[in-house]
Amino acid sequence: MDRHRRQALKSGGGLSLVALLAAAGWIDPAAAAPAEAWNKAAFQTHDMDSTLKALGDGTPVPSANVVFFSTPDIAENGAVVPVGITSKVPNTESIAILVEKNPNMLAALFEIPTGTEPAITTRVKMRETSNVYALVKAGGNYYVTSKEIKVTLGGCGG
Amino acid sequence: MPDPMKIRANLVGDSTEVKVLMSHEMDTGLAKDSSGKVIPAWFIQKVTVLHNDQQVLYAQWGTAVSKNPFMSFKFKGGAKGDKVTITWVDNHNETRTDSAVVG
Amino acid sequence: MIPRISGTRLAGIAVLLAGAAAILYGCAGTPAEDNSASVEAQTIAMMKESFKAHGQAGLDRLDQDDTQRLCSKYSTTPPPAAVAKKIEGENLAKVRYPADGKLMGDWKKGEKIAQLGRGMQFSDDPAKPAGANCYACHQLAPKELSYGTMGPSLYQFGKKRGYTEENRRYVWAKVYDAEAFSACTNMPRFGEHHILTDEQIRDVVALLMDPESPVNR
Amino acid sequence: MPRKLRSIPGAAAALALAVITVTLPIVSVPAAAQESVEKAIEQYRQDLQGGNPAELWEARGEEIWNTPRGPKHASFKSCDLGLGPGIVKGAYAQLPRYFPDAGRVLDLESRLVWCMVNQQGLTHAEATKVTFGKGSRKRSDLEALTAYVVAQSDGTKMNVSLADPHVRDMYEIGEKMFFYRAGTHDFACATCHGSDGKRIRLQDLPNLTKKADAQRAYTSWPAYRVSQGEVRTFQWRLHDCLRQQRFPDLIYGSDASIALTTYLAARANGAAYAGPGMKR
Repeated sequence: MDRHRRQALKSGGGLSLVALLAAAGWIDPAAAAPAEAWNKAAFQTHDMDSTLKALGDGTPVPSANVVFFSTPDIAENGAVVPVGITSKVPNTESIAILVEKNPNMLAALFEIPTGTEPAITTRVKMRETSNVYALVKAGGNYYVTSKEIKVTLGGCGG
Repeated sequence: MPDPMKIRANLVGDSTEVKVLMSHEMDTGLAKDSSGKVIPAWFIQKVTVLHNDQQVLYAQWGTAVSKNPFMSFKFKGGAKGDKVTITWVDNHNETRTDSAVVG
Repeated sequence: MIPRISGTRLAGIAVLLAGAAAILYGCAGTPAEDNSASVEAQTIAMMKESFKAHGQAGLDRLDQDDTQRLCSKYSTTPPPAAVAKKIEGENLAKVRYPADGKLMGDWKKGEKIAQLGRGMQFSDDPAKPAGANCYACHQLAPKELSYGTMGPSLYQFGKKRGYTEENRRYVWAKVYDAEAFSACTNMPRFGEHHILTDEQIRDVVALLMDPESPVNR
Repeated sequence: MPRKLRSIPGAAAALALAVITVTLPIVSVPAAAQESVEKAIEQYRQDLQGGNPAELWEARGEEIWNTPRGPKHASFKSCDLGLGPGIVKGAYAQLPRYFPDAGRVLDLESRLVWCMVNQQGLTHAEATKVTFGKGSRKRSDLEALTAYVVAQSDGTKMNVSLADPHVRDMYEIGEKMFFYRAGTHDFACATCHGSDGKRIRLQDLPNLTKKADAQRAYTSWPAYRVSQGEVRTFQWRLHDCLRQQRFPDLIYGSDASIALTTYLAARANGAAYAGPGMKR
């Protein structure tokens, strides 16, 4: 994601380029927006080191300012595991969810512009009991916390 | 044509809380169908949220986001009647855009 | 449907009349019992029309044996002593021990059988071995947190009861036909109903009775 | 320490510190561990609230409801669920009921099929082609319609009348069926749902012979099943319970399915309907 570009777009009296183009009737603002990048390399990694490398390198610092909320210790079903992450690190730019034992470690990456609260909730799949990492990028540095979520076998097992 | 999203945008204090449900298979590409054939990966990769015309969130997703994805977050500001517009694009380049009015 | 339902009502009235007559003539059977029998007959008839055979599950699965028929009456209350004795006696007579006398197999395989919930459903491949799904109802090895509570905890079963030949024979028979020991139990009759093979029952016995099994550690 | 993190000592060390393992107190007393497992599962269920994908089904169901379809080009606006043609508000809370036009006691799903066949001109086979859907490739209109209709009874008190003798008969047959043990495993519905405070694996089993449990259970179906990513209806619930009971295949909308539904729905009378729910 090209943060510089987005910040450049935001300058100029709060009207983005997209909005200007839209106002001119050139494009549909919503359709134009997702032309942003999808970091293919980051979604194909199998361990933390290469995920970090693909995300732009850096060594994460464990931080008590990155906090899980509404995230269970045990998931009744691995197909849907609720995860909530909030960051109290100033100038948080992005929040990523990584599941250590999934086939690909990176589950989701949320880019947080100024004015958006650095807190998101979503639901991810977990193949098995695993550590889940909350990785925050702020001011070019990485901060991390983790928790283990157990995945149980439920129901009649049939 | 993909199904519409279900978007809720509500003022909570001085922030707008956005909750969205999307209709999508989010196939990992690892599962097999009943005949043993691999079901190819099919998943939402990009999600953009606009408040009126200002981007308030951009998400990149992999196959580990659950089927029929749910996401919630808050952005500062927003007023009743403002528009929240969400667009997703999947790896087949299918896309869907829906809007909700802040309530 | 309509004819049968109106038939039901008519039958109900007929039963009431018959019951009244029975009382007059001092015969056995109360109207309530007769009505219950009539509802039972209608239930069975309706079920036969409402299910279809699928895979290994044919309509004959709806036919009850003596134990099933009697126990359908005692789902929430225990059966009277005489009924219980009859059921247990009939089932004890059905218990077969392995010809070679070998009661213990491999607890590791037993653990897999205890975990597996598939088997005998119309959706299951009949060529694949069925599981016993012990964990659905019992606690066994302590590391498995996802266990049910329909049956008693079997954690340290062998350790507590003693690793004796007598106990191994009891476990074999209990898994083979639980109705032989506790009439109208919720536990399936794994041997009597050919859910598990002798080989598999051996492995389950080992899971409970092998000192090395995690159940006994 | 995860093995794959060892390659870069810096990152690995940092992460080792970061791993705040929230392990459960699995000590020598399994009961204590079990208590925290139960708490954790409760936490999981709570964390899932607030965004039920069943809403996606409701939206699709509403569209189907209002769209003319079939050879007769009729919408469900002429479909009478018991409170008058096209009225959905509160209708589910009074089903099953006897429908004189059909000459049968019907639950919601069999009534929807009846309307498709008799008012829209579909054949029974067409109407029931997909009863239980599988993803966006094989969708069930019946599941979407059901989600839409039941949501319009959210908060309405269950009120299944047994005054009609047809309904009373079905209730009695349903009750018998509930206790009917058969099949390779000797199971009846009551095997799993006839005693208090029991679990299968980690799932609490409602004792459906007790009013409070029966109310809580019935009013939370249909539900979005997270394990399947689908909305499942009460017909599905019965069909899949009976499959696991090792019974043969319960026919969709069959009399036995409606009898059992009548028994369970009437036992929920007095409780506010609260679906569609969200379940494991």
